[in-house]
Amino acid sequence: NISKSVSDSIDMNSSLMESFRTFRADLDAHQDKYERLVKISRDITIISKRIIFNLHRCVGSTDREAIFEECVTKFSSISPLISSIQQETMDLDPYLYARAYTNGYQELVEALTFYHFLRYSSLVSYQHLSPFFKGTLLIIDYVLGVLDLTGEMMRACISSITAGDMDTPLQVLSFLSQMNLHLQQFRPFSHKELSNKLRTLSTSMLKVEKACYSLHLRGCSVALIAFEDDEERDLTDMY
Amino acid sequence: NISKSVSDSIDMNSSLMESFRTFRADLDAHQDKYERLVKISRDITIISKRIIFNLHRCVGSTDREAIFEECVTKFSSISPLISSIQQETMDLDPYLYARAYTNGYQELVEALTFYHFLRYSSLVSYQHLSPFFKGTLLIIDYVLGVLDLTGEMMRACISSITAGDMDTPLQVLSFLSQMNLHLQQFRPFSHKELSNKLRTLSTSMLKVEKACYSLHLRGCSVALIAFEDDEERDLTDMY
Amino acid sequence: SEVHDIFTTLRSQLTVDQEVKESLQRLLEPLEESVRELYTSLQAIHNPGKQSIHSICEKGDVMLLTSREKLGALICAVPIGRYYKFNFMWSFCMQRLVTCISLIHFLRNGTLITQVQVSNNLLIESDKFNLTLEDYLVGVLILASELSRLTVNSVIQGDYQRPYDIFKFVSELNAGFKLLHFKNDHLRKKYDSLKYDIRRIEEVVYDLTLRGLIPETEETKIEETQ
Amino acid sequence: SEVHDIFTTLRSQLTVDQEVKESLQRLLEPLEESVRELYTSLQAIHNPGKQSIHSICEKGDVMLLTSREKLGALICAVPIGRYYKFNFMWSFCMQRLVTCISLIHFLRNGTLITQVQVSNNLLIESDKFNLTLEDYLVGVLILASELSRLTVNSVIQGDYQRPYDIFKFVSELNAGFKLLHFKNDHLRKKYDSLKYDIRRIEEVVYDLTLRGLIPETEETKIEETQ
Amino acid sequence: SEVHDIFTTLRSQLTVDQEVKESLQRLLEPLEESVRELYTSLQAIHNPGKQSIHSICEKGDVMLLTSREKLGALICAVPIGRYYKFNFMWSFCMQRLVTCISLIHFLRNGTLITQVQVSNNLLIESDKFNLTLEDYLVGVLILASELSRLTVNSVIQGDYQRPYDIFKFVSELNAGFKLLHFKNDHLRKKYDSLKYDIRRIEEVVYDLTLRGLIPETEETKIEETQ
Amino acid sequence: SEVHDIFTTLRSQLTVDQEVKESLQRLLEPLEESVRELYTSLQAIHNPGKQSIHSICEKGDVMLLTSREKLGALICAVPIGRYYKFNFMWSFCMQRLVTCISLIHFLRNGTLITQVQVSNNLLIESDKFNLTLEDYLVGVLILASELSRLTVNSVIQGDYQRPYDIFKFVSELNAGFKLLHFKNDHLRKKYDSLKYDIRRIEEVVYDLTLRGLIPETEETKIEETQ
Amino acid sequence: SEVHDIFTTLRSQLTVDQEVKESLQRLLEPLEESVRELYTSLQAIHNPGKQSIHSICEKGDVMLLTSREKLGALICAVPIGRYYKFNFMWSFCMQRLVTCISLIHFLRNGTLITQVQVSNNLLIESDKFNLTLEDYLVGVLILASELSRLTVNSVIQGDYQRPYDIFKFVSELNAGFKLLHFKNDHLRKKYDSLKYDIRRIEEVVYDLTLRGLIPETEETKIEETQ
Amino acid sequence: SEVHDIFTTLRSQLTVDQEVKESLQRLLEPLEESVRELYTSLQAIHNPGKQSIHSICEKGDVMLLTSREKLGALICAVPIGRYYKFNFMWSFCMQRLVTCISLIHFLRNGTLITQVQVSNNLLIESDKFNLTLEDYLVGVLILASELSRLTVNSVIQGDYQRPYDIFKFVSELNAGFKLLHFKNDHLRKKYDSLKYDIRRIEEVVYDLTLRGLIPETEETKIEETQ
Ligand SMILES: [Mn+2]
Ligand SMILES: [Mn+2]
Repeated sequence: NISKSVSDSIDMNSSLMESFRTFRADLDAHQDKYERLVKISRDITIISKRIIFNLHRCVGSTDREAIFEECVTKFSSISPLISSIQQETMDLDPYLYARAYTNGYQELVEALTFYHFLRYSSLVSYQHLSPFFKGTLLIIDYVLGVLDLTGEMMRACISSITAGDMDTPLQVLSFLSQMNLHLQQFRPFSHKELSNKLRTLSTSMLKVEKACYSLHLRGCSVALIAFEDDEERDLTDMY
Repeated sequence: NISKSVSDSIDMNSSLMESFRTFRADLDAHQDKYERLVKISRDITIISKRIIFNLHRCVGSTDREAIFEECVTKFSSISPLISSIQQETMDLDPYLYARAYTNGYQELVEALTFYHFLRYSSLVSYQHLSPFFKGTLLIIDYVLGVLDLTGEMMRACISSITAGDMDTPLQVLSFLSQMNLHLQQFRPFSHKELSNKLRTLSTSMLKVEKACYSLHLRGCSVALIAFEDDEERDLTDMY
Repeated sequence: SEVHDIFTTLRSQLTVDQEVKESLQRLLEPLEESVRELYTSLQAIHNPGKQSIHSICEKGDVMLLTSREKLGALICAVPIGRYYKFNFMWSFCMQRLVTCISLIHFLRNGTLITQVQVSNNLLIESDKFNLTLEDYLVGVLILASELSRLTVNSVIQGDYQRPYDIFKFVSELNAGFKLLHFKNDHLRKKYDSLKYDIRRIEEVVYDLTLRGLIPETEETKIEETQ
Repeated sequence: SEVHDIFTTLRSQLTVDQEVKESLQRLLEPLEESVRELYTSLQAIHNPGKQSIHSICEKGDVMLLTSREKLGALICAVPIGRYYKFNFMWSFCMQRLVTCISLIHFLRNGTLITQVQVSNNLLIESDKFNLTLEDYLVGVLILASELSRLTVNSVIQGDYQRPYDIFKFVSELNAGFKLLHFKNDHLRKKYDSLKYDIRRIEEVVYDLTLRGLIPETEETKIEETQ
Repeated sequence: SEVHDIFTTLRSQLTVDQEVKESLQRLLEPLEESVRELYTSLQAIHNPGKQSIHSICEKGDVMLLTSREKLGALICAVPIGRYYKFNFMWSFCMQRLVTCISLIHFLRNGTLITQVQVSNNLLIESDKFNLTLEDYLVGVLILASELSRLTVNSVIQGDYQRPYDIFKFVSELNAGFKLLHFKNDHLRKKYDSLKYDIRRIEEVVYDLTLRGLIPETEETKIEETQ
Repeated sequence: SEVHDIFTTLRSQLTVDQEVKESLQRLLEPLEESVRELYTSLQAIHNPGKQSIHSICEKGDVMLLTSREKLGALICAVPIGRYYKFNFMWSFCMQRLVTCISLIHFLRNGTLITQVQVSNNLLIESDKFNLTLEDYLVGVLILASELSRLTVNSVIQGDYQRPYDIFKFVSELNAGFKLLHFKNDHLRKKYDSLKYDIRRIEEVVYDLTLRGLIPETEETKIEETQ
Repeated sequence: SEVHDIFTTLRSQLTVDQEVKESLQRLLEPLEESVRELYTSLQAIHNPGKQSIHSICEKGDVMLLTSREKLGALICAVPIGRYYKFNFMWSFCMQRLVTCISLIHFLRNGTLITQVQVSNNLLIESDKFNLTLEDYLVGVLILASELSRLTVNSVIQGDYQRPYDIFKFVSELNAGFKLLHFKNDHLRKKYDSLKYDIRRIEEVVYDLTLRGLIPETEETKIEETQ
Repeated sequence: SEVHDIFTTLRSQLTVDQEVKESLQRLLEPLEESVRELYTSLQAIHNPGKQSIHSICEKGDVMLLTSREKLGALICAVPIGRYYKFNFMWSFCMQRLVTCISLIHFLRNGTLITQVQVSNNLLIESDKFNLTLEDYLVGVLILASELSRLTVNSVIQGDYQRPYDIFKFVSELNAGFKLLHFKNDHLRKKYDSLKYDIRRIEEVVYDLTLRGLIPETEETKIEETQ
């Protein structure tokens, strides 16, 4: 039987087989590293998500500082995870394993920028965030994280109106409209995740506009009251 | 400002707030456990996949036993992972976290049944596998794993022909056609994953039939040779 | 053959599962019917006509008897230790029940009924059947949505007190929900809508304040509701 | 404003990326063109007419000069440390190159060219550009597919030796691949097709054996090919 | 051959079927055209300008003459006993007709036209063609949607009475629909939109009530509704 | 109110409709079960083991008794004149029945069973229930698919006559279908699969012819078909 | 060989075609870039900050110079008689241009710019290149969407006149579109969005009317529109 | 109003466009019918029975008369300068015509008919209507597919010469297509199928060669092809 005799004659110690054994080791090592990075990424995601929920408690709260301090502690608990990623990917092309931890990084960028926005009313730049990531943060992950931030800003805008905070909504409107104008110009870059998130940004933008619209109209009811002229009263103390 | 005064008057230590604090703890604990189980499941998946690749080396190999022994060692390395799952889910409704580790379990069932099929030419039953899973294996995961097994059987069937093994293909054909007849009757159960895998089984079945068909025809070429009658020779030693 | 035996066993096991599911489905339908009727009858709060809120609640109590009975039958049929295999089937129903029971409770007491109280009300024995936390929370979020609509309709009916009570109550609920961490799931989506509900309520309260339509003893009343 | 500055910076960075990508694309096109021509010219082995396999290989060598040059231009343009950001762009091209180079190598030497040899052949400097293992392996699997087709065409052309050589070679390749663990990806799918390729080759060899069309010195020749 | 004969018979059967369908399609097109025109002309209620609602309805009556005639031609062509084989074709058209007819009826009488009255209006002979219950209900749900939009536009035009009338009518419709129990289908989805329509109407009535823009005799009227 | 009365009437109408549908559904389920069993048992032709084709057909006959009975019960429940309102429910089931009956018929007689014969076999009284042309044709197309698979399995079992018989039969079927002209619909899509089935059968016949595995009297037989 | 000659001819034909397409693509990219910038700069109307609408329009005029120039270059490259072979390439771009030009026109004059005026504005010579009717209509529908959003943002900026102007204009547009009859295509889908846009504008006008925020001369103006 | 006038003009434009399209559609249908019949009648080559290939071709010639006439009527109706606006409508039809005409031509002459010859055959005046290069190429690729199937059926019918002729012809076609360079489009996808067709043909020729079923003068013939 020719098949049998050929397969029996294969030298399992040939240089060809040796190189395939090396390939096996390489492929396995790659896969193992990828798995380890995915696990770290999932850990980062879950902590970041919780930080974001905590931060929403700031809206209308009298004790913002306590919440911020709590967040700072949680952020520092993420630091060792980033160190692990840094060690795993050290001296490697940063794009080689980027897909393994992009989810975690985006969520973390979202948490960090949201924290910064609520505490300092400003957007933290890529350059400022980069050290926290020990240089492992890609620009695209920063952009995607900031796009997620706009969703949280929108939520904060809606809540703040209810909480009697009349400044935050207009601040968010101004921030979002600037970001929107800039980000929408990113469109030509063909990147599926980016396009999806840009679409969500447009929706958030419209929600914030609608909220500011009714906030504005409520002020204008003064005019209506005057018009109705049966309920004249001094409304100045209402604001 | 009424909003402000209402939100300020909220008692953060009311029983309502207390119960929400309990809810938070419960939700977080649930999520954390789920994450731990997902990680274990991913570990099981990767080891099982590698075992399956190793097992394919049996086809046409002269040293099947060595491969089997290697697999047995790898299987025992999975045992502690199953213990972890067992401990995490002990005293809980088995369906509560089943979704977290179904992928890993299906892959492991696939590996175990494939090992058993190659070594003992038989299908190992749910009852026989269950102890290895320390009672944590759901029937549906067994069924889904066995469906994946049929794909590996098909691959083994194709390879074995080349390797000059003339028995395995017909054995696989017989196994698969029995399994197919039985499994296709599961169709009415509306279960998306099950339906998808049943469709794949049909495809595998057709591939195995095609392989056995050409194996049969090659035998029949004898007739052709006779028909051509210019190349009469004793072909008995060819088998 | 061996394969035949294995699959025959499997099939009979899966068939049993299927039959359990079907029998649960059959028991679920009358429960759904009764919950729908209960829910519909409570909707009368939005347009009560000559009925009082009080009598609508009492009618709700009576209808709850039926739901409780139908639920009891369902609970009996759930196999022990496999609650989570089937609970997606009645999840929607349980959420609606939570909404109805917590609505009646709020209209009477102005407070939030607890998860345990709902379970007791429904006579749920926790060993084989339970009201999941998710269903309780979703039910409560739907309550907030109903109350948001109720503020508008209260004003139409000339009741200027209820909007204040609801605002106070939903504000506290909101503070509670803010403590929680969600995943990107159904619950989170429902929770997002709470922001809009509370904003609508606050707008109504604002409109009333602006027009001096605050009930006289407002400060005191808010105190009392708590 | 601050936001303006941040986004202006981001946009210019992303624009640079985009421009790098476009310039790589422009350099890639002539490479693809030359690889396609190389591949097409090697296809002549299936239907060589009056050309000898030897001359087809030589023609391939000449065409490789162009590919090597176009690849060189591309390599120059790849930014250091960002190889894996763009390598999906030329992945297909590299696989084809591996197939072509390893085909010529096999036809001449009957052996598998190594990953390093291919890199050297293509003058790839490994610090900023490299032939990934995946692309090498996929290229080799496509080689097996070509060889499978070649067994059939060899017989049509009356060459009964080559099928045996190919069978021997692909069997060893197969043994090598069997050592590897794949994920459920493109590579795995290609690897699955190897089973069919080798089966077809084996069938041809079987057909020849059955008809006594084994070249006389078969045992020896197989020995030699290795 | 035998098979040939079988298929020759089948061919003529198939041809007949297709011709029936095509002839129905040809008769449907002018009907659709006329219904579209009717619907468009009724849209004027949202922005009537110098037209009165009264004259818009009268114009609708005239256009209905055409629709009735086109429908008559279609009815003649439907083969007896196979109404349900084709009715999916004109379902959309019938729903629109119900909306138009019931809208005119509501604007004139403030009441709901019945399924039988619509059938009579359209001169439908029930033995071979009928207005299905589903189409009637969908048509009425679209009516509610139109009326919801009309409340907003009435206020713009300074008419504060119509929103109250619509509020009363749609509240009754809503109570009516709650008597029905839809399985998960097309109708249920349409029915869900009723919830939004009614909330919109409530908001308008809220706005008017809050501002004391209640029509003089409104107190009594609301009383009656309940 | 008036609206209330209208909807009370509609409710009873709707309830009747839904009950009819549910009762049909209840009667359909055992029919589906029996057809599934029949179909599965006929699948044994592909791997008959120790059974003869003859005995598989006989077993099919017995199982058909059950299907026929279950179908009879369903037919009784279909309301007169509304067959086409519900027939989408059992369309799949009827197609499968056509496949099973025509498969048994072909295995015994080598010919195509007609639509009328299938109806008679199933005891369908055509005034209120009928086998639609579409279902008959789809059933026949599935038969062609089964036969295509059977050619391969016949060869595995060493039966070289059956592939030729199937080749002859499906060629005639194909010619028959070409007489029909489908618009772009479900049937057309199914019909496309016939092209693949016939190519597969041609390949098997090719393999057999090439190897001289022509059944003795085949020469004559092929002559006759054409 | 003969076949070889045929394909050599075809190759040169194909190459010419592809080169035309590529050269159009190269000319299209800067046009797209300029239109995107134009569009983005006009978006400032929604949040003008310290800019006046007037200055935003003037900035738009300047940017249009670039677009017009880039379009001119593209037009020159379109081969005569094959406009419709390629126009799908710049369809999106033309729609955006229509939106931008008609937006500036509306903000200045309060009227709809005609298809011919847009063509003239863009210096399109109609013999080899034209603005298709579809692109004009889609561009106008996108304008309606932008204006709908603008009503909301106008109110935020305290401008209560613009919403009324937009209401009047879009109502007329809506009436205009009702004169057209679209088959089921891309345009029809876009047209459906107009319904939502107009409802949104109506809501804003409703809010303003209710609050007495009617611009002084509004009474007369609304009168005239109708 | 002004807007009204603009849309009245647009309406008439739109109507003209739609009427042109509909009239083309009406003229296309009989053409499609005749092409379908032509194609079906040529299918007889796969299973010719007592017909000769020669007579099948002659029958095809007769049927082409009808197609040519129907195409002539269509061509007359295409508006000048807007060919490419509508040509997607008859693209499928033209491809099929190319396949039929080139099949007859190959069966008679063994060569490839040119694009110009097909145009002449169809009496296409190139100024307003033309056979696009894409449609010609797709038609030729479908021809290759038909020929691939024909090799199998030729062997079944005992004709061992035709497979060699087809092998020679399709090899040349394949070499021809390799001269072309398709961008990623519809054509490329079709072209991929050519690879499978040629492999199938190679397998048949392999089977014949292996069994010595080479037609007598084959040696020489193969020589010439290369
Ligand atoms: Mn987020
Ligand atoms: Mn597997």
